[in-house]
Amino acid sequence: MFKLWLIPLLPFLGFLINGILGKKLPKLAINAVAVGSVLASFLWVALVVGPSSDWGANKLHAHYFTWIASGNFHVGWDFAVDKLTMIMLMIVTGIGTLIHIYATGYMDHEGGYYRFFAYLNLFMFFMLNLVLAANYLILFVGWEGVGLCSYLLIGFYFHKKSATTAGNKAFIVNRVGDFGFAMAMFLIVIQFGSLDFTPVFTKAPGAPVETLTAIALLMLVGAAGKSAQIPLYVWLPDAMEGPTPVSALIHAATMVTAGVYMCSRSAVIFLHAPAAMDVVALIGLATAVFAATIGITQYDIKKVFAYSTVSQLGYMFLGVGVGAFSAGIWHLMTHAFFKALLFLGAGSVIHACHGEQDMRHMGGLKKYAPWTCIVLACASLAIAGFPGTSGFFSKDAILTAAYEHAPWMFWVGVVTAGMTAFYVWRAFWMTFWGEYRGHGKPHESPMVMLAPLMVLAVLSLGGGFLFNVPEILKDMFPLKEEIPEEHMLMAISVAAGLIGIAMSWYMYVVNQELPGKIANALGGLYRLVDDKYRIDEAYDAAIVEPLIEGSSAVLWKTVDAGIIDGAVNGVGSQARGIGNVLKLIQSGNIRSYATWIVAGSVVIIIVMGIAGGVR
Amino acid sequence: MDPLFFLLFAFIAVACGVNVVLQKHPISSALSLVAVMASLAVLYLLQGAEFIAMAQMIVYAGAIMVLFIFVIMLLNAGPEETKGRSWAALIFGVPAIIGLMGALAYFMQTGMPELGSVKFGDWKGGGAYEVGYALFTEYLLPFEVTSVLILIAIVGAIVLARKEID
Amino acid sequence: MEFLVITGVKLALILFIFMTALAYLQWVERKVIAHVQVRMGPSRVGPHGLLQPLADVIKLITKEGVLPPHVNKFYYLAAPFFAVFMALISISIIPFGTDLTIPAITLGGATYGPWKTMMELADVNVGVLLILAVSSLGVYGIALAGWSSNNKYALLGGLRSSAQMISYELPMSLAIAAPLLTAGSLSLRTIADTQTGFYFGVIPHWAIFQFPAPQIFSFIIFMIAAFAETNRIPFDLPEAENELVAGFHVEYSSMSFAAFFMAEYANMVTVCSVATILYLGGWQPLFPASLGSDLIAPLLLAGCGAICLYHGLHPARPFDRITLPVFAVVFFGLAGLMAFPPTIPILMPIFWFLAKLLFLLFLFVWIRATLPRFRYDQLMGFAWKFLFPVALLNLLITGFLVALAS
Amino acid sequence: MTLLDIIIAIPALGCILALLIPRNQAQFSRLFTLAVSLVTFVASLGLVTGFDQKATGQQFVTNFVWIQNPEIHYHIGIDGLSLWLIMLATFLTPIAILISWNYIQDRAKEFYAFLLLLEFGLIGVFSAWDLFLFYVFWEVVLIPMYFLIGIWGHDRRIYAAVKFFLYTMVGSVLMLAAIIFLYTQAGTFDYVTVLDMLQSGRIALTHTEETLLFLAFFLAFAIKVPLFPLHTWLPDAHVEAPTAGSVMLASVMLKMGTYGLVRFCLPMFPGAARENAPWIATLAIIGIVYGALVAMVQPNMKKLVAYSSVSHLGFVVLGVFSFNQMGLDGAVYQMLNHGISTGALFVLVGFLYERKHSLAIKDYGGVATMAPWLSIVFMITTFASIGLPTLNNFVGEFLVLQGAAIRSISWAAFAGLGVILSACYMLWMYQRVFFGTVDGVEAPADAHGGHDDHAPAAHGHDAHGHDSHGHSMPDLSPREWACVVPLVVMMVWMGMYSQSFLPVISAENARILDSTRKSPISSNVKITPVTGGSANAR
Amino acid sequence: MDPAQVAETLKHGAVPTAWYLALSAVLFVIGVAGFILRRNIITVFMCIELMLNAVNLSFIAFAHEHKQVAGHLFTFFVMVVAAAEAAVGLAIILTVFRNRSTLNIDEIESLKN
Repeated sequence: MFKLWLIPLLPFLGFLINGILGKKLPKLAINAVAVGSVLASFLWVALVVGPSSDWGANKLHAHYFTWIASGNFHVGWDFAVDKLTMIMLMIVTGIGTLIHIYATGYMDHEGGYYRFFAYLNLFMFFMLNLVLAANYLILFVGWEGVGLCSYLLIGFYFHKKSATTAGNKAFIVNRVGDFGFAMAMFLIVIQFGSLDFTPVFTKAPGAPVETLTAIALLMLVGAAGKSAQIPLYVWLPDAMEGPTPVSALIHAATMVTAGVYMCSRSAVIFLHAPAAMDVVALIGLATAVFAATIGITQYDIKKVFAYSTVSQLGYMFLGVGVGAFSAGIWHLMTHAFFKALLFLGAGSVIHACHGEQDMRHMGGLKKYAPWTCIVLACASLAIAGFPGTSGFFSKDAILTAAYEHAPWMFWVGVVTAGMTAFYVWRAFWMTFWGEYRGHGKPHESPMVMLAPLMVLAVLSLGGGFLFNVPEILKDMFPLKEEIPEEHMLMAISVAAGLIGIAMSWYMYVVNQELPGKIANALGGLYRLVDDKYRIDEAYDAAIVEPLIEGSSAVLWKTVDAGIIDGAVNGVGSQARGIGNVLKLIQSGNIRSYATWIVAGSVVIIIVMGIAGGVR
Repeated sequence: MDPLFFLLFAFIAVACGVNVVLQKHPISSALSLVAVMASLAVLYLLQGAEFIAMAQMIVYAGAIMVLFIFVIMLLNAGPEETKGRSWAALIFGVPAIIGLMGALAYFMQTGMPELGSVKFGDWKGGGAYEVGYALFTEYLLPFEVTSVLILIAIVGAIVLARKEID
Repeated sequence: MEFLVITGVKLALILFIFMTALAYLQWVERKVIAHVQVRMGPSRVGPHGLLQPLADVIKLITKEGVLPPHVNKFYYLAAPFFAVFMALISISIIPFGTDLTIPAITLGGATYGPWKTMMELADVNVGVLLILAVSSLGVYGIALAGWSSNNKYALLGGLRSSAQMISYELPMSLAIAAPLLTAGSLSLRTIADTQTGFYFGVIPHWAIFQFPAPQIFSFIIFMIAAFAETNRIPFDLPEAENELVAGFHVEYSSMSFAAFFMAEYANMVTVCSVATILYLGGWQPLFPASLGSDLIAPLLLAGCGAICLYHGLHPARPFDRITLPVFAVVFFGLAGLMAFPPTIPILMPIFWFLAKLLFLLFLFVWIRATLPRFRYDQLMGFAWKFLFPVALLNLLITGFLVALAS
Repeated sequence: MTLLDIIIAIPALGCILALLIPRNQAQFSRLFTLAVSLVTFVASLGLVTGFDQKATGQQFVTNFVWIQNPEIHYHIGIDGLSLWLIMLATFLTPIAILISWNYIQDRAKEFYAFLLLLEFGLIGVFSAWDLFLFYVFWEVVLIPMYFLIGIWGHDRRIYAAVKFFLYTMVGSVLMLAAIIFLYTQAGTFDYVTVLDMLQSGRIALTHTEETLLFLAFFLAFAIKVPLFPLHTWLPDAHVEAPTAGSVMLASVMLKMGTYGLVRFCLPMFPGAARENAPWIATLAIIGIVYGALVAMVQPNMKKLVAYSSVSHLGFVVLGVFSFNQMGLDGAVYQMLNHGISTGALFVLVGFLYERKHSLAIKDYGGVATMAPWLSIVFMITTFASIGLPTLNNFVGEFLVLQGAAIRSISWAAFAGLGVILSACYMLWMYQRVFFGTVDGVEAPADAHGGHDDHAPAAHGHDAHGHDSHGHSMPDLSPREWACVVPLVVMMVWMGMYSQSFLPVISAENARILDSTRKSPISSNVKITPVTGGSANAR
Repeated sequence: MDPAQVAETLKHGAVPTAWYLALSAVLFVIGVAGFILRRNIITVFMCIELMLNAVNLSFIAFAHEHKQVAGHLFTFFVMVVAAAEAAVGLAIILTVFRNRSTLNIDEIESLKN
């Protein structure tokens, strides 16, 4: 009775209206439709579904129609809402609304305005589908759908080859992940005979560990694709080719966290596959460190935040991997706040600098864009884990859990936290402090952009107090008991953050020559990191190039044209060769034909006679 | 009487048949062939095939062979040239003929089932009435088909033989 | 044994009469044409030239047979005999009267007979087909003669002949097929027998009048084709004196030459006999005996005898005084024989047959005296474009009518 | 005289009548054939409404003896398997006629008549229940396609047509031999009788016989599918064929092969089919990956789509030889999906070709600027082909892979690579053709997105009127809209609500699968036990 | 065939059917020999006719043997076909001669390879 279908359908209607009629609509109408639909959806979630639900162990479940049925296998278009979903719904619709509002300002001067909002609305539709799904297949619909929208939005500036290439890369890499996810689904069907969450999770504890491990690992592949984990993270930095609101919404706040959501959703399976859990944690940790190191060297402001996103997602996976699902979700939420803010702020900065993204051409913007400066400071504090900010709580929860799991993970996490604080604040200093190094005169963004920033700034700072996710989710993911070292651990992580901030202050405000010197000193290592460890190039050389060259040279030209067609044509030419010999009999001389005929009939007569044909 | 007639006309048939092959001039061959056909017609008569015997005379001897002679005369064909190029016919021809004859002879000798005998007048099923009846009832379709065949042959012959109109 | 004797007797009789008749046929032709053209015709040898044929025969037999160089000897010599042979064969199966019963003779205690025989040499079931077959073979004689003469005129004559024969055989066969349909037999005797009787007691039951399909057109077509088959004017292209000198027999002389003529006349007699049997009722009288058809023959012969007697009494030439009365006696004798009741059943059919035959032969001669020769393309065109379709149409209509009537 | 007879008769009559139209009345012949095909389609809708979903087995049956001796029946009917394939044929023929509206100017009447003849043959193939009749229709289909390629094709059309013809003939000759062998055993060509005799054991085939017969049928169908490595005729035929020919070829004709597998190979020779399934599935998987890899490097759009067909059809074969409900359902459904989506791809490539007269990908670029709606439709089709959920292909591919996974997870794993690769080749092509700028020069960074509004669809031509390099390109015309809208609607419908189609197919497949188990012959063949506890696996 | 039986047959004034067949075979072989050995195209053609005739003879013999008229009909059809064949064949010969001025079959061999 809560009409759950309204939640995704409202943005979808927005998509249809803007997509089909958008070209002829005035901008105001487009804005109204785009923002209105998402806002309506948010309000429906927040005001109707949320409060009036009976939140017990039960969850809302709605079955709309059977989508695929074959034999005894049925998959329905089912939605379900529980607390986890509720949190995700709030994040997606809430932040989505803010970013939509922001985008009306940011995209004001861009072409394809209606198209942009149509895509955004479509994204909302799929994302909500993903979140609302009551079975894996519907989740997969959303999963692929958001990938589609990601592709469309990354390639929004389709005149730029780099943009469309990045879009392709995103989609294809995601496909690799989806492949894993799909395989996981197949195993689930084989094992459980259904894809609905309820029966699967009910039966999961009784299933063999090997199967569960396989399922979990395959899911991890899917999640790694979507959430940009090693080894499938490569698409995310490139995805920054899309407009900045897209980066904020899709590539920071919502879509990329779908992997975390899925793992949390499948917690039962993961919990019964400890080996898989370890792998999740390791991958998360590795990604966190790895991306952080790259983030330190980048100069493109969006790339910095992109690697930061990768790194933070690694944190979340660390949380999931060590069993702290609720901490992961918490960090997911806080990260949504501050990273969206960071991106939107970066967008505001880019807006201020007339599209410039290189931080070396910025500087001193605190004069020209004070509000932006303030909100970005808030976000930066949050991500650095400054005590009291939202990031502080969630990150601390994860690190604590990691310490319980394995202390060395904690220490790596702390170092990463320090690095995070360092590169985020490095970006902050480079952008707002010092002298303006760019061209033109920077300006502050309009109010329509700043307002959402402020809302997000408040959430970044206060989100930790406002939403205590582990508490909310304690039905699903039981709280861990307090451990004695907790306060000490908290202090260490805070200290790491502060050290990072201080170092960046020293290197980019006080002693500006130092970074160059260090870079020179490190030499090759620096260049390696600066080139993102040349992973893209390695992938190109190891996978893409051989595949294309091999397909072209070996499969197409050799196997297809050479061997198969060659064999077929060879049969033909052999037949012709035989014919060339046999045609000597075909001398054109009728008498010789007659001779052959007679000789042949003699043979036939003899054969028939011997075989008893003549009687 | 029958064996006598048979032997007589069989002898004529074989002799003239050999003559067909041996004669150098096509006219001689053609006339020998006419003789073969005539003697075969007699042999048909001996077997009670009156209608076919007459048809043999009218169609074969009276029409087809006249056509042959007509063409030979029209082309003023002379005796045969002796130069030939068919190596296959040269090498395999005679053995093939002997082989054919041998095979036929052998299998007729060994494999021939018990057959009856022919005496003039002991079967009268080959008259015009019987043949005609069968032709227009049971064998109507082949009959009609052959009529079409003849028509086609006529048209074809005219097309082939007419002088080029240009 | 009896069979052989009787056949031998018949053979001898027929051969003698036929050969004589052939010789005299030429005399008749010359005479008739002469009179048509208001000439005298042969008149020197014998009365009215009646001995002219004899003289011709003697002349031809005694003449030297010239064998030109460069001819193919075997075929050159064989051709005329072949032609005559083929022409004479047909006669053997022509019936010219009804049955003949010779009463039994008691000789020295032994009784011979009675003998019953047909008035023909052989009765063949497929007589019509045999006639066609043999007549189609007749072309070989001419073609061979033309070819073996090694003469361009002769060759052309031979070519024309063979083409003409094949072409006209088709309408002829189709024309014959029509009365065969009404008669329902291939035997000449049976065909003649089916034409017995009279409609309304007056109109004879002949094929050309016969219900349901009178074969008058068939008859005309047959006669036209017969002219062509026998190479008679207006279809005598193979010999066409004006163009080909004498056509296929240009190189021939003496008896070989005569042989071709014999063949031609024999063929004429044959086709006329066939026409008589197929279309004109064979030996059936023109009107019923009840109306006195039996009296025609004696009266006619008696009339002839009377005329002879009269001219013998008033001779134009000295010999007439002796010869004509002799003829008159012969005629009167014949008339008496015809009127003699026991011989009437035997002789009347023969009379009627001969009457019709002679009429047709007269027609041949008459037309020869009247019409010019066709051009070659006209000849072929006439056969293929006119006669053939008409004959076919006639056959179709006849078949349709016969099917309706039965 | 059932509705089915009428539906078969209409195109045949239409074909004959179309040939009677005077040569100079090309426009009339178009209208006429379009009308005929539309009437056929509307009539075939009656099949859907009149189809009794509850009953299994054939419906709309006409069965009488066509030739007494040998006993050949005119036995037609449809079941759940053939219903949608017939619909596919009748649905696509009007579209095929519409897309050739302007393109075919030379010998127009014959072209359209051949399309109708093709439709006739296709409907016949899918409804024939007599082996000989099936063979007749099978060959009837061959003829118009041969001429469509050979007369109206591109430069190497003769080569392609002959290749197409020879390949198919090789297979069909083997099939004919097998059919005749069956006739000698059964004494009739009637499929129902033959099948009944086979299943009841009245025709006792030895193991070798069964295997050989299976292979003969299989080879004929595999060539038509086409299954790797018998696929090389397909790219050539597609590249050289006119658009309508490609559409019909890819969408419907290839289904003849897969239909034959399901209809004939499985029920008649279940033992042999099960025995041979492993290597056939392996070939199918190789085909999936191989087709995708080769498609990736094609410089020619049509060839790319053709190789993608090889890949997609591999899924179908894989599903069929998974021997379980899901695989078979997916396979049949995938036939329909592939018919719609690949048909649409060929239609759209045809539109591009009509605009620029090139099939080479490198000759394009920036089409999205000039013809946005065309690009959007193409994109939807692209994603349908890739297998995006909510569009049609996903349902089929999912079921096929699931079925394969039930049989062996490694099959699904390898086949799944094809799904990844399909995204690669389709998106790369899409990028190179539609994205970028018209003349290949990258737009300045600060002008991004600007062109989109400057070149709206309706004014696309005018806006670029100054362009002397022929870089303008009209957007979809109403006729073209009429072609693509039904296809897009079907993609979404089939992707979103497969229940309109699947239950009928499912029921029939269940029957077929069931019969493969009951057969006495298959009892001596060990049935591979299905892994896991899935209730639907059997 | 048993000689005694043959003698018995002959004594009754009958001819063994086998003799007809033997004659047919002999004629056929003669025809074949002519076909192979002769070079004149018209003669070759005539040899074909000879072969057809030989076959006809055996048809007639079998018709008599089985007392069925069917053999006659086959013969009849063979004749008709032979007539058609002669018409067309001779027309072809005419055309060939017109174009090549030869009747030697060995020189007419351009239809090869």
